[in-house]
Amino acid sequence: MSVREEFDDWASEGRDRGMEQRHWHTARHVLSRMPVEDGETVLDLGCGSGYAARALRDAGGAGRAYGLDGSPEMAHNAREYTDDDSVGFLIGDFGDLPFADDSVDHVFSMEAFYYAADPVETLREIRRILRPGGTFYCAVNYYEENVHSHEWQEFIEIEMTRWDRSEYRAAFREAGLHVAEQDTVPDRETEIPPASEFPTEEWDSREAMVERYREFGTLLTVGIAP
Amino acid sequence: MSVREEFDDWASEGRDRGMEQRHWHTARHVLSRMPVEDGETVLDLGCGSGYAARALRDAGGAGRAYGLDGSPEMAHNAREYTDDDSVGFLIGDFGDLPFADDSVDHVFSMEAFYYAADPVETLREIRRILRPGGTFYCAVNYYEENVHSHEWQEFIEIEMTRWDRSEYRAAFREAGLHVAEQDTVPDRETEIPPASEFPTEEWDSREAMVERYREFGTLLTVGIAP
Amino acid sequence: MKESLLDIICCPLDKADLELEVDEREGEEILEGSLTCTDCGETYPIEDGIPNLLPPDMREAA
Amino acid sequence: MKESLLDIICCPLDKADLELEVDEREGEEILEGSLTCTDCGETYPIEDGIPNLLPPDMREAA
Ligand SMILES: Nc1ncnc2c1ncn2[C@@H]1O[C@H](CSCC[C@H](N)C(=O)O)[C@@H](O)[C@H]1O
Ligand SMILES: Nc1ncnc2c1ncn2[C@@H]1O[C@H](CSCC[C@H](N)C(=O)O)[C@@H](O)[C@H]1O
Repeated sequence: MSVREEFDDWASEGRDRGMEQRHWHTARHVLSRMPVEDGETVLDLGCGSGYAARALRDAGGAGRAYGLDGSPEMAHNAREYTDDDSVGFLIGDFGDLPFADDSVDHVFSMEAFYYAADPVETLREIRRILRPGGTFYCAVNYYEENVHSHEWQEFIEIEMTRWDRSEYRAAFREAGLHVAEQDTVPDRETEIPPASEFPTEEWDSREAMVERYREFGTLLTVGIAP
Repeated sequence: MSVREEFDDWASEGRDRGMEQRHWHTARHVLSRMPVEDGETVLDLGCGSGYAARALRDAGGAGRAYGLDGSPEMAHNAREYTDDDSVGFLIGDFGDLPFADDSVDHVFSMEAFYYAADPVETLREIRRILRPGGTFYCAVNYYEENVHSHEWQEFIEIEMTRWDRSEYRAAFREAGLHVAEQDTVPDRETEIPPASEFPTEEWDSREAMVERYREFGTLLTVGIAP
Repeated sequence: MKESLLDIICCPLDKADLELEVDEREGEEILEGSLTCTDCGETYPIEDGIPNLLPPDMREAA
Repeated sequence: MKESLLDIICCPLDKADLELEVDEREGEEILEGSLTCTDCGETYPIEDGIPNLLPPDMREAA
């Protein structure tokens, strides 16, 4: 199945908004760390509902914010959710970014990067489009140390890359990005029921659920173009 | 009064350990974000009790960790607190760093940077000693937006620099560092008494105390040498 | 899309500049049209205000 | 201090290499000695295992 087929379905079922809600718990902390200056151009890769572009304009002071997605339905939905003239959406693929060299100040991506068919090539593309000193904020919940995420591959036909923390750092460097930071950002908002309610449909034990959200949370790797 | 006189007194009164305890609440989160690879050389500027060098060796995998302080008593205390052969301490001043060009992989500093007599010159020195791609993690509780910190200058005779968030970013750039991140790291550990116990000796209201610790916390600015 | 997007986008394949052709506008917003690569000549559609810059082999009929 | 520190330290004033003179050692640790700048000739003391690399005008008697 292609990215387009898979995620067009998700978008038409309204899962774009559901993801926004869940991902916002950690994404908002990640976005607030980005050193965006007034007037800068920011790009969200795999934008889904497009919340990051909206947020970077509203709170972050970005001059222009774009979201790129491989699913036309996602991009169309995202466009409906805002009437900010300085927010725009594009259809495109992580493997061949349609942006000129040095044209973007900051790139953000949440729960999308690991769908890239060739993730190191995508990092090279990101490095190419970033201006010197521009940042790439790469946030993923699906990563090796987060054992609770491993089964996600079973539910999706697109091949997902499952790197561990050090593989992320190594791949950034291989693509010519400096690694500025690595962190796990906890989700403190997802409600965790009292122990007596476990097992739930999704979780065997409260400990496992606490580990997934409060401890493993979202893996953030920040790269900088030299 | 000189840095030496002021902080030698602090050290002999045991305030180095007191600061370690309080600062650890946020410093440990800052340290854990640093992308330190096995065998790398890290430096703590204004090391006080030297906890950061110890932590970066223990948890961070640093090959060698050094702490520099302008107060001989601080450096002597710090040396007593560890017997790790790969941790070392030096006496030196922020204005004239005694390190060769490109000799250090990562620099950390907690609650110390703003004592530099010429902070932009110190940033230039940090850029000089960092290898390309090396990071500077600069953490301060004393900064413009943290209104609760403004009065601290009254208690100390050394002139302190009180920049706001954007002044930190601008100064990093002026010194030739790329800005990778800016964040406020909350202190979730300092105990905040119930509302009925306010005013306390230090705090008029519970709201003010919550704002100081849970919201303003520690301002972190991360720079990267190009 | 706005015309200002042209400052930064390019052909996904060879990264050359794109030439805009507008079929329908609504104020500043370009609703329908196309973008043609000034180097390879490949054409990318703009539909419902959104440029489709997928490499041609990944693009299917809408 | 360990001798390995010499790899990275330099004279705070002119950033030239330093030459080590050891007065007292304890295993790998240099407890007392001095560091002399190979360029300007300024000398920096090592006391109780800690090199004092303050610029000379900031250094006072211990
Ligand atoms: N190769 C690729 N190129 C472009 N977009 C892709 C892609 N692979 C996956 N995507 C997009 O990445 C998104 C992942 S879902 C995450 C959406 C959003 N960032 C959020 O946090 O909610 C989907 O919208 C999907 O269409
Ligand atoms: N100009 C300067 N050069 C070197 N050290 C300085 C300095 N100004 C202040 N310091 C040192 O910076 C320290 C500030 S107190 C903070 C100590 C430690 N980082 C902690 O988090 O607890 C003191 O130990 C003081 O001696």
